[in-house]
Amino acid sequence: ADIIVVAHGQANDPFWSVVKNGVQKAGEDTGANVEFRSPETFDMVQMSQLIDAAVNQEPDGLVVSIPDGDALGPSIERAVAAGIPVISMNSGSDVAADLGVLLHVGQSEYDAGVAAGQKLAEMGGTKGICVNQEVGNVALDLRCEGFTEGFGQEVTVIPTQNDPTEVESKVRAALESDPDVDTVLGLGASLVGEPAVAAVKALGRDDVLIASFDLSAGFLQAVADGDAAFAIDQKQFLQGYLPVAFLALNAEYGLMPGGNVPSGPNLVTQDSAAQVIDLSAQGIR
Amino acid sequence: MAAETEAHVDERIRAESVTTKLMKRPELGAIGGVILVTLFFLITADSAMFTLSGIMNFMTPAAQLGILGIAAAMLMIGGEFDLSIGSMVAFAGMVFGVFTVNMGLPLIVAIPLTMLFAALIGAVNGSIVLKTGLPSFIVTLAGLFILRGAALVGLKIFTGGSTQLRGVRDAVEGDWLAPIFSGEAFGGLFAWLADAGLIETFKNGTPKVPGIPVEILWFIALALVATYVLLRTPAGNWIFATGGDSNAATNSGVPVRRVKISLFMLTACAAALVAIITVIDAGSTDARRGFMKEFEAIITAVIGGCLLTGGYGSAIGAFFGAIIFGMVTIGLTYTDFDQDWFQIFLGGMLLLAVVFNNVIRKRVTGER
Amino acid sequence: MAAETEAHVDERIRAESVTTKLMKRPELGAIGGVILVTLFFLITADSAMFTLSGIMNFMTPAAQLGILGIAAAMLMIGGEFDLSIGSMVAFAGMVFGVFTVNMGLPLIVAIPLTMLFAALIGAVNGSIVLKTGLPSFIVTLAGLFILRGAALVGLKIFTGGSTQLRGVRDAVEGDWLAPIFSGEAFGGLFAWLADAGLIETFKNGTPKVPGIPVEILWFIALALVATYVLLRTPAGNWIFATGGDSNAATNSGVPVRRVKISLFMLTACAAALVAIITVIDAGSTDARRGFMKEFEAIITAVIGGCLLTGGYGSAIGAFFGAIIFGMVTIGLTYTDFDQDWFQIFLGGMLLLAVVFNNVIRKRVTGER
Amino acid sequence: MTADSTFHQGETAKGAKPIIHMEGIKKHFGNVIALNGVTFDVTPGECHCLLGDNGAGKSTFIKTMSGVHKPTAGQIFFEGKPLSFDSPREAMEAGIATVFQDLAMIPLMSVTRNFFMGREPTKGRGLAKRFDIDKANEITMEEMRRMGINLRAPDQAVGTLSGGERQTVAIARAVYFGAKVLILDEPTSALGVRQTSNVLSTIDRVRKQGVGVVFISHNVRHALAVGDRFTVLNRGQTLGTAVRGEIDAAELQDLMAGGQEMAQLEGSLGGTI
Amino acid sequence: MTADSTFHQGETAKGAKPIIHMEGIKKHFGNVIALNGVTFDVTPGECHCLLGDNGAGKSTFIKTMSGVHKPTAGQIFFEGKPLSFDSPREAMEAGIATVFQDLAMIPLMSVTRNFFMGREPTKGRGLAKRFDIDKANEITMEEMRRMGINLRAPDQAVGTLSGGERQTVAIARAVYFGAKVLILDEPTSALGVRQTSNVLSTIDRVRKQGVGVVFISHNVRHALAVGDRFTVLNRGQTLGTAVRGEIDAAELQDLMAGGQEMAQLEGSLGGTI
Ligand SMILES: Nc1ncnc2c1ncn2[C@@H]1O[C@H](COP(=O)(O)OP(=O)(O)OP(=O)(O)O)[C@@H](O)[C@H]1O
Ligand SMILES: Nc1ncnc2c1ncn2[C@@H]1O[C@H](COP(=O)(O)OP(=O)(O)OP(=O)(O)O)[C@@H](O)[C@H]1O
Ligand SMILES: [Mg+2]
Ligand SMILES: [Mg+2]
Repeated sequence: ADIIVVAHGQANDPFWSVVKNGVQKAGEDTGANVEFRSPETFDMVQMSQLIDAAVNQEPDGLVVSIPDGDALGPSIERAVAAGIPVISMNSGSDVAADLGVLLHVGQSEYDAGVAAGQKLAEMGGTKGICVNQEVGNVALDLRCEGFTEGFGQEVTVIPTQNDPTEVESKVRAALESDPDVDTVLGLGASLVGEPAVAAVKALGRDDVLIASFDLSAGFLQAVADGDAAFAIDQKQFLQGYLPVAFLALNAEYGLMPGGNVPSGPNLVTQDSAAQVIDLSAQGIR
Repeated sequence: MAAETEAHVDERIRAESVTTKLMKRPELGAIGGVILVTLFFLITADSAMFTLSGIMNFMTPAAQLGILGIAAAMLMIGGEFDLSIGSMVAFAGMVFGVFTVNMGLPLIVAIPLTMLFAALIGAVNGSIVLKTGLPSFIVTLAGLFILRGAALVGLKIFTGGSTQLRGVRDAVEGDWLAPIFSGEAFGGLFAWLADAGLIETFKNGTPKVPGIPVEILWFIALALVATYVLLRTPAGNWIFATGGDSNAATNSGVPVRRVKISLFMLTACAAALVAIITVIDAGSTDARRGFMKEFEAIITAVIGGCLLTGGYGSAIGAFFGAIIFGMVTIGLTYTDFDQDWFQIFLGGMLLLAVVFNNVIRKRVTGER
Repeated sequence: MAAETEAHVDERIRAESVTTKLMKRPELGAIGGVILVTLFFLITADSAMFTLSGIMNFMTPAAQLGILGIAAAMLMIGGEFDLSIGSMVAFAGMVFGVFTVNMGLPLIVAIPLTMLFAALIGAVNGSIVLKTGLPSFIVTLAGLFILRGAALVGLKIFTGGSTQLRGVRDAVEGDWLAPIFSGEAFGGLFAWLADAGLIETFKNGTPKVPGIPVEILWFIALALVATYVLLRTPAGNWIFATGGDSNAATNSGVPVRRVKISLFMLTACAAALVAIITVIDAGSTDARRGFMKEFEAIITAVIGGCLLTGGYGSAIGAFFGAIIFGMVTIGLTYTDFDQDWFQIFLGGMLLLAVVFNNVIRKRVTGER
Repeated sequence: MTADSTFHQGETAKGAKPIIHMEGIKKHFGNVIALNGVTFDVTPGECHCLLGDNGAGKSTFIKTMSGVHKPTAGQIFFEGKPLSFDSPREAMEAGIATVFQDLAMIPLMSVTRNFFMGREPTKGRGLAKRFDIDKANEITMEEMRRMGINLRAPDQAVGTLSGGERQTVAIARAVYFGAKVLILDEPTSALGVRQTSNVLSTIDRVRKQGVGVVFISHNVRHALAVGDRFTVLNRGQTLGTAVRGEIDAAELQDLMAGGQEMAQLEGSLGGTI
Repeated sequence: MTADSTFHQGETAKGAKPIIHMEGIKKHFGNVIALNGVTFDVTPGECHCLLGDNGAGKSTFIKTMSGVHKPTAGQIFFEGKPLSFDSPREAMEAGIATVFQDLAMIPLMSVTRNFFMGREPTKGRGLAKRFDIDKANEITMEEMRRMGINLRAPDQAVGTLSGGERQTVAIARAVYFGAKVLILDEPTSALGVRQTSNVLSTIDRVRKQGVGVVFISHNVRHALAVGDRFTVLNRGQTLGTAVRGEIDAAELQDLMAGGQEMAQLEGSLGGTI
């Protein structure tokens, strides 16, 4: 079976490289011929063109992430109209059914943010910052919104660029200029989580709660060592693996589960961190 | 009366073939790259790439990029850069979205207003460059940040906190101007062709390609108009002169200020046009639209033979440059190469295409 | 013998103050912007920004950017661009990580090898530019994509599937060369100052700032060396001449090819240096390191007064340019402004700083 | 410094009304004083030569006359009215055409496009109004031939022309467009003997048509061949103005050298250079 | 075309051994034939003038001599050995210094930096080896003074110099570095009378020191004042070579005009221009 995956994250993004690994593993396991594609940057217009390109090749199944239902809708509907089975993953649970998508595998970004916020509030956080390395990326913005909601206290969004050094300096700046801030939520583990840990260490503060979306071996180590509170894992390997496996089964036997599959959220805390590190280093979690 | 040299055929000039004459034109230099890239994908890519729908598929991003690229090329020929066009796509998209969704204006009002907004900002960019004498690179770089930030702030204000504004498609539905700025043109023709079995259809009988995406028509029209202006009008002569040496141009009576400001307005309006087309098509806009497009536009112009120093280049070159870029970025997804290798291929293909242009032209014209 | 004009004081020259003479130097133009930005933040930002630790905090990213920016400035003065330096940071980081972690080489071998790798790629860039006569913009753009892709592919190969390579800190622990490329220098001095109560300490008595981050020292050293080379050596003269008019320079006997290739090697090595420093500091490297740094480096050089057309600029200017850029990006976090406005402020402050530089210089020197 | 009776400060030729009159022009560049009070005029139908040593300020002066520089001090009268040109375009529209010493040409552009830069002939009207390239090519080739240069093709890039060919393009352009005043800054410096004699006879021709000509040259013989009046600049100031016939080559050459001694050469130059 | 008995094809002066000998040089640019077989040599201590109409190919020819262009066909002998310069730097190192018609200067750089571009004097050794700016400034000011230009400051940008000042910098530089052959492409075109006479006497001086000089000019009188031999190019080909004393100004001028008629001017030019 030929299965094409079109995602909005880049192959060199640590998060998405895990999804891609899941896709490849599923391809190996099921014998399907899989391809993973993504636009150069977070670009909905280009992504819809990539979906069109995939539809033109008439694959036996199509997997897409849907961060913007309006922008990608027509292309997905075209795929559905062309009789291609489509599964959505990662983002888009809210619009998937309307577009004719068979099922969705993933977590709601907003809900995950809420869960993280509640947990951090529970752990004693009173004033937070949400460090967003890609402002305008709707999925990331939703995480911060959810966090604000779940945390229930004052939250400031700190926009940064894709540079760990800059993130570290900005987190330091935010903590120094407002000593009341005691909670840091990062939207990416290696890009924000790890520098945030370094920043807090450099400031010599041990009262700051640090949590981060997604996993990286370095951040998990910090969680294991007690330097960080927890990581929010959505097990994105499954988001790559399951849809491909479902579609391969569908192509061969016409089998398809009857409903959405929630892959997360799942909080990795100090107790569970150690066992995840190795898997993370191999690009599986 | 001065003694005139008699006009006669010059013995110091060798015969020149038609091919040579053609290849000497910068307009045609970039065509070599298009041919090379096409050949490459004919061999390596899935055959779906060169079906009608495949061609429309890579021409659509090429057209969107090309509209920016042609405007950027004209500005570069005029000796300046505009790094703010990518952010302008996001900003103009936000403005247009607010006009249509929040204020409910019909397109006949919303589009000219959006264009006016963009042109104004372009004129401000140009005036600052001329007034301060700073390089346009740094001035429009500030524009890049400011407009991107303004798009974000604007979206948050008008959506009440989100960075994405939805519902444009519903808002413009049924507007008589919408077909000119969105969707596909010549739908009737394509339906007829499908009925006649001349083009591919889906199983349900509708044609796979419902028409030509309007951006492709805009793209071709802009390339033709820009080429005409550059080569056949006084304004074109002024643009080349301004970019070639703005001092000499001023001294020869070219209205350099007017030329530069008009060009900045042109690039801003091109960005607004792309914003309008993509916003209507997508039905939504967000704060990251047009991200990095300023660089891709410059890349397009340079692939098409524009000099960064100004005074040389062509619109048709940028046209082919956009097609090369579009074909390479979309085309690689039709091949079996692993996505990890995507950037390596992209870089390699771009370099190859440009080197090939160059080699061909030098071989044919005997330059150097 | 030719009749010599007698040497005498010229009546056609007015007296010039020392300030005027100083401000005429491009090296000092950018200092006005630094002062302006400092004043702005002294007023608006939290006082923590200008404590010792606050200064180190914004100087660290400024230094990393500045190392690239100074190299980019020298290349720009020489008339070329290198868009591949950002990707080179990722690529060199990957190479360095593989040398230290996978192959277990000591730093004394790993660092020169990494530099060699980078220099080789820089030389290849330069040779392609010279050989094909294509603009360096397009050649190094290909490099941007290729190196970024190569970093990704390399990381996946050497880590067995992940895009992050870890364990560098453990691998270099105890290496005698490590303190030169990572951590803080003058730790003893700072500890002594803390003991003496001259600098802030934590409750446990250790100084808040354990020393000067080494990248700041590298940054300052590079600025000094680059300025010396540009202004006081024959090579500096060649760089200015090459960028000013490479034809005239060749005709006057300047080894233009050698100059350009050396400069490309320099930028690549500067990127490798940043890669080594950040990789040791972070203990890991990933495929997105150095993203967009090529543009920031060019921005830095342009803020510092380099002309995009080449032949004019200074290393000290790029030094101040990097400080301005670093201060503005980090500084806004210290203020109370709504962070959504970040990009608007960044753009506005950059423009202001550069315009201010210009106004001051014109006012003082009476230019135009 | 030779100051003999034939030299008067800023005297107007035979009382005719000047087209352009410059009064006490000063120009500073930063701390450099390039012009320090120069008075000059040109009347219709005369050729007024502006002479002087290198760096005397001749080019700076004619640049203020043609709208490139704004004078630091001093006044410009055009046809009797005080006026200040804001740009070269305005000066051009008033009927002043200039051949600058650096020629003001764009190397990458073709001869025709340079020739008509800023004043393109058009055909058609409304939206179809366009640059009439055929006519422009024809005029260019024709005007160049009149100057003694037979171009290979009108679309050759100016950057690949020889020094003299390039200078001829600039002269032919200025002559073609020079309506009231024609300013020539060392127009014959790169020209061959044939082209030089063409330019000198062209000056003579346009002068007879009532155009006022300002002619800068370092060649005493060229100046004496066509000049009606001679103004000498020295170190940013006027040394004086002489009328044709009242001054001879040797005197003029002494003035142009700024009063300093010249190297002795073998007799073959016969006094003038 | 005047072909009289005093004209011989490519004759060497008095049998002396030429420093540089160019044989049958051809040069094409795309479809343009700039040189079509030119033979030329220069011996130590002579000034060999290269004359000809605009566009005859003089500049192209000396550019092949100084390593800028590679000839399409033909051979170059340097001190008797066949040789081909790969770059101007190689020609320079062999002892050939050139003043190009476009001067080869960087407008944004100072006079001193332009003067020493590519051959900077240094002081110190090893890592401390550096550009000796003070010495360079001193030499520059001194050499410019010798040519009759009193610079305001050695750090003035060349782009702000007057045309003649700039040309003088190029000449002074070439004279300073010209070891065996000095090539001057229209060096006096923008110079004042005083500077011109300085340049002509400088040519005389270096010639007496045994340097071979190649001198291009459109001024018959300048050529006759310093030239030992005169080679005339026409439309890319040699018309012939004459030796000093065997040819007079009027004959030479006719040859330089390429055999075409010249415009008639009033008698004041006295035959030569
Ligand atoms: N932009 C400028 N900045 C500083 N000095 C300048 C500038 N332009 C001209 N000068 C100086 O002003 C003086 C006059 O220059 P100008 O070009 O008018 O001389 P000129 O009489 O035309 O000389 P030439 O015969 O050599 O062309 C020169 O000494 C020159 O160095
Ligand atoms: N790069 C080039 N491409 C095309 N044609 C060229 C090029 N360089 C020179 N030519 C042509 O070759 C011919 C000879 O030019 P060259 O500059 O050698 O003339 P010249 O004898 O020095 O003339 P002048 O006395 O005007 O300086 C000219 O007709 C010119 O147009
Ligand atoms: Mg002058
Ligand atoms: Mg010449």
